[in-house]
Amino acid sequence: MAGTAALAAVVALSACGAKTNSGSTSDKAAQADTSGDTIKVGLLNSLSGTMAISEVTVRDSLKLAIDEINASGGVLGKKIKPISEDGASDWPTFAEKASKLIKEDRVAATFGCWTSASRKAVKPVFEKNRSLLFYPVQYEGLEESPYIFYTGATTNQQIVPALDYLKSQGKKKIYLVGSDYVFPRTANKEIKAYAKANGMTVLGEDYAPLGSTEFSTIANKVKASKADAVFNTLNGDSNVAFFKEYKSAGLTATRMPVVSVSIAEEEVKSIGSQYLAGQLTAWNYYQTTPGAANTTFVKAYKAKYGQDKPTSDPMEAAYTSVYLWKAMVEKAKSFDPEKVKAASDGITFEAPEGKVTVDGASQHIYKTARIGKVGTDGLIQEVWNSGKPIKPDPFLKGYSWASGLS
Amino acid sequence: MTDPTTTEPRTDTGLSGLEIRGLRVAFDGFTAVDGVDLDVGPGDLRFLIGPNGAGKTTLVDAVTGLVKAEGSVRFGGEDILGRSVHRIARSGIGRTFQTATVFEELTVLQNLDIAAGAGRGTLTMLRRRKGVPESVARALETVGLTDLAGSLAGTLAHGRKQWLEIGMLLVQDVRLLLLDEPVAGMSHDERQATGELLRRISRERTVVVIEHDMDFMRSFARSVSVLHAGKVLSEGTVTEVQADPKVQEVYLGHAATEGTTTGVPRPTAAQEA
Amino acid sequence: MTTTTPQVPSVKQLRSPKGRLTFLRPAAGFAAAAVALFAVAPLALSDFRLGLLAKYLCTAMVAVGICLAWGRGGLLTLGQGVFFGLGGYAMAMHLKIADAGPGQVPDFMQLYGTATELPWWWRPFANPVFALAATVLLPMAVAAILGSFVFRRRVKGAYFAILSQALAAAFAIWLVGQQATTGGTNGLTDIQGFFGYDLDDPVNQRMVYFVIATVLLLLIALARQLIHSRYGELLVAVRDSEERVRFLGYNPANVKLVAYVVAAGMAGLAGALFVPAVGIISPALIGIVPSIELVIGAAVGGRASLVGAVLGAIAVAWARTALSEEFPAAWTYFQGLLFIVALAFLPGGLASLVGIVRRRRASRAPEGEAA
Amino acid sequence: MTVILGQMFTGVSIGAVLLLIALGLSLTFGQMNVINMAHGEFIMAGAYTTYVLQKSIAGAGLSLIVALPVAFLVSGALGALLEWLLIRRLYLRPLDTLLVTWGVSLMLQQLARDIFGAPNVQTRAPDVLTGNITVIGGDDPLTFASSRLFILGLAVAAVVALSLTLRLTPLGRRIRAVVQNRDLAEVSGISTGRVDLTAFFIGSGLAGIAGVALTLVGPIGPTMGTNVIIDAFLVIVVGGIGQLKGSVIVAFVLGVLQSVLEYSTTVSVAKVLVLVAIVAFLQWRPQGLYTVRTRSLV
Repeated sequence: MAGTAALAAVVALSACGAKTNSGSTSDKAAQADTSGDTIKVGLLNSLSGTMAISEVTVRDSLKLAIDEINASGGVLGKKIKPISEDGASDWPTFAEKASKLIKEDRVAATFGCWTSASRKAVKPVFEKNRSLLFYPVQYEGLEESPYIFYTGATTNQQIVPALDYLKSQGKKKIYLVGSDYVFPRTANKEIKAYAKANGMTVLGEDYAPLGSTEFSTIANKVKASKADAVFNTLNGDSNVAFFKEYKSAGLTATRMPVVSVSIAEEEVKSIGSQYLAGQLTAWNYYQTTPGAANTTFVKAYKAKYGQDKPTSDPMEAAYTSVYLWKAMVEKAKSFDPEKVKAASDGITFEAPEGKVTVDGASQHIYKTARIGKVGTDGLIQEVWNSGKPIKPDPFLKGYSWASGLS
Repeated sequence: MTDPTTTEPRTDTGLSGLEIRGLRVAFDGFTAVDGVDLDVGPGDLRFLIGPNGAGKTTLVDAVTGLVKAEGSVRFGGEDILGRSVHRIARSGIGRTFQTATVFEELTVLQNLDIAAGAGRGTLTMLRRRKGVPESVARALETVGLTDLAGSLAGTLAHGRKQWLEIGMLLVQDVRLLLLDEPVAGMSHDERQATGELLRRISRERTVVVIEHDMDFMRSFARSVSVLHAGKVLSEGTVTEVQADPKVQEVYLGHAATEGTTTGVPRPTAAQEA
Repeated sequence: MTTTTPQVPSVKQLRSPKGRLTFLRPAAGFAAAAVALFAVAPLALSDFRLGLLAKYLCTAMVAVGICLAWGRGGLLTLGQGVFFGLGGYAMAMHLKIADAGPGQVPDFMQLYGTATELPWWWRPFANPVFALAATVLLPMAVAAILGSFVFRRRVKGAYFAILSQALAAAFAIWLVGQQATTGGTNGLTDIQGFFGYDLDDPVNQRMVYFVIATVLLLLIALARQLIHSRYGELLVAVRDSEERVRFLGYNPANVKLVAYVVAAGMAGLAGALFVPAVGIISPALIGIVPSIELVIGAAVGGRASLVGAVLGAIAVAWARTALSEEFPAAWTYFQGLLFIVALAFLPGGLASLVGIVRRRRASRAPEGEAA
Repeated sequence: MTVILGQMFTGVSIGAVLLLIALGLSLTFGQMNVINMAHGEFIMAGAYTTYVLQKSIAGAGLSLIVALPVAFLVSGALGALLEWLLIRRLYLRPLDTLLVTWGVSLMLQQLARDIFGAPNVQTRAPDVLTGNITVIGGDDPLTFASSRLFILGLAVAAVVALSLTLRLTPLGRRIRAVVQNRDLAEVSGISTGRVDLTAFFIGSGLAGIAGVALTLVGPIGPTMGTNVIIDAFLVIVVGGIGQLKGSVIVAFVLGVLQSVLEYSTTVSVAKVLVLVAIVAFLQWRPQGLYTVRTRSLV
């Protein structure tokens, strides 16, 4: 016994590597496997657990893009071989699977993650191994990882335009409802700063635990507040319960509209237009967004996965991310992450949401903000857009009211 | 069983008697023990008899702290009623149950060692048992289980489990043993052996036995209390009690007409010698 | 029976029932485990797989405690996630403070909170000695407080199980709610260093693995000592018949409390070492589901057998990784099936298979050592 | 004032939902002492039954009415199957039952995901059940949600039906006999195996009915059962195992407590406080609100 301990101590001491702050971290970035006539990429999504609801559609959309690219000759002459891993709605599992994709499968890039928590969990993994992650979901901003490309909206492309829209509609008193996690809490902090600077009042702020499905009290509170509008950052299952309760409380879209930033076509389908008709959403893409690129995308998606399957913003952003990566690789003429990064600035793509451009400095993309209204047919129709793609500003440096936020 | 002469008399503890006054136990509206007064003298071998539901087991439960009761129970001069079960046990009262409850997944030796150890300190507890403590070895011999010390208690035959339980009370060093039907299911020879064992034990300790077996009672009881409907009906030597017309009426009369039956019939456990 | 004469020499036999062999067998087992952990695994596995093994070994540490408290003590420990989390957070808080550097607050606090200085309850964790002690003592203290109430009030069986789960749920929800000071759902992520050693460096990752393997062996040795001590025998007695033990003059509440507190300490230590191995601790590791998963490994392997519980925990964690890599869409079927088959049809866990095989061999060769 | 009354109603309606999801457990857990973690998935099965029926039955109201008995049968059959295949092997091993049924729950969730897809599905509620009823008019009207009133009615009806069944029918007598003394019931000629099966069928069937009711207020998806299962167990544990009246009282007390705390603090804090209150309560009364006093050892 004592022998074992002593042996272990010796082994441990003799095996010590670099100290922190010594500046000499090992230079063993995992090399992507570029031999063979295929190139592997990782798809990292929750296929089980609470988040599977949303993330499975993203995985499907990624596969569609990969199939299309392979059908038209692949990337740099190599067919893309997707390796799908289940993050199981569990953040440490995401980290484990990201490691596996990079180190074992030696993928050239990884696409996926949905919640901010899963992104935060994998961020160090990608940074340490110098491998690329394409993250396709709108998020709370305040982040710029050198090894992540953010193809969803940051706050100034989604939340700020939604607030601008509310302000232009004369909605001065707002109520904030969100799930208890990073995105809603951070988003609401930004909303409060915006409100303060723009003469709006925040009447209340409520959070429900993720997955919570009991909203009668929150509906009562919202009703009692007599707000002009509700800003909704709830996620997943909670939205269903919230809107059913909202309608039961006698609240309507005409009297007190709800602006949601996590309700896309897929969610509308699962909640029902019975409860949602007339409510507002803020995104960069809807299934109804005009343009040839979108028509092709919607048609291809439905052909592959079923006529009743809607397309949505995160799905579109995921689809777009694969094409953006392809364009970067082709411009760099290499799968090497550093070269891909260097080539990224200015890459454009005629995406289903319209033309997007990569901003090399922040590794976010220029996107057009769109406010939509849920119709009785379950589709979302655009009621307003920003006119041109908005430059990503994850730290809201261009907004004076946001100076105290980060 | 061992030869009676091999058990050495103990000298460290004096004999203590049990003194019960006005004991009452009630469950939701039903009074199981209804004002019992009972004195068991030091060194007595007292049998508690009575028909089913007379309150015998409940009386023992009350004395050992398992059920809440009113009245007073004094043992060795101390009032013990209301103390928690393990404190009553530590004040020198031990009991067995109708169905033998030994620790089936431990060996005979481990069972006895645990029974011997309530007063052990932390360090002793955290060390392995080395060898066999003196008191355990003595108890093993007294109850005749030395050969089986290494077997799991769960594999013992029924009668031997009962002896193991009695052995556990011996190493626990209790001054009062309360035994609930210790010979139920035993063969004739085993009953005989158990009776002799109890007789030996009662030289140094006070023993109270709940029993249905009248033959057994007649052979070994030093004194008898008859319980009926939660009250003490009669008390005295075997002959006195048997002669009591009240007892004959409710209990023994019935048994007496049948001569030497053994009360309630019970299945006999398979037994190998 | 009545004629049996006492055999005086038998007492002497009891002192060393099977000679010196009983001492050598566990020593050989330990040596084999040490060789497997310190020589075979590091040589045979890639850095990534070795990192995963480190993670599995952490769950095995929890299983050691579960084997003691549940397998030996019969306590339905369904809240081990709480203790795992306490240990993990204690360690991660220290490492985050160390990463931030003197006078700075951890990155997430700057992001989500307005805090420019550490909250008061973070401050003591800046001290490495305090933090290290807290990883074990904090879970033990919580277990002691909780256990002394619960066991004294004789909360048992299903009640204890549901109560533990409620507690795990409450703790996880509370952590999520305190985003500015606990990182909320994200937990504490992006941990860079481990007492001055850069976790980026694969060499240091190996060092962490060796530390974990060493601690696991130490915990197994500790648990083995407890199980084979007089206390261990008493614990089994309490499991099988609590009332009987009480009539022998013991307070079973204290007997159970010791096992519960030791198991909590082991879970805390596991959580603490999980942090440098995986680089994250989050509420997702604490709630009801992870608490059940921690128990399942021990159950599949064999709750009452130390070897069974440890190997079971490693095997279940490994199966989870392997199945989900092989069948990303359908692996939960296999996982569910594994639990059902192992638990419904092999109550003693996989460890009982060894016993079955041994018994079969013994019955085939009755002239052999049939003991 | 209207706020307080409205909040009281909210509390009662939360209680009604709790009661409905816990009611089936009062049989399988309360009476038979089986910790069935797959109970939540039987609720899910009831909800999906409603969804499937709506595809073939036009009117939302009619399909909801039809769904109640059908869901009872579907979930009941699943429960009976589970009892027959697995649980009867495990009656004396509570934690093993918990872990095994947890495995079953994992598999049923995945099955739902494969049949109906990972995203939530949608059911239409009849229009009368999406609005509310005005109790006090005026500027600041007091309204009660009609879906909640429906669930309250359903919960009361289910409790009455269950307690009448247990008290008055031969089946109920047999169930109670088995619960009180399994061996004695067996020698009195009761087939305990069949009674177990029937009790499990009814308990799981009640979960199906709860599933139908939940479609009115919450999501219908593969993980909907896991969201509610622990709350349901807590209601039974706090109420006192095997005590129907205890569960009823506790469900409504917890509902009101939660709604009051939610109103004065936040949902997360309320949830934590309720859980802590439950843990504290069980310290005070470890056997729950109502207990049967016996002289048995355990």
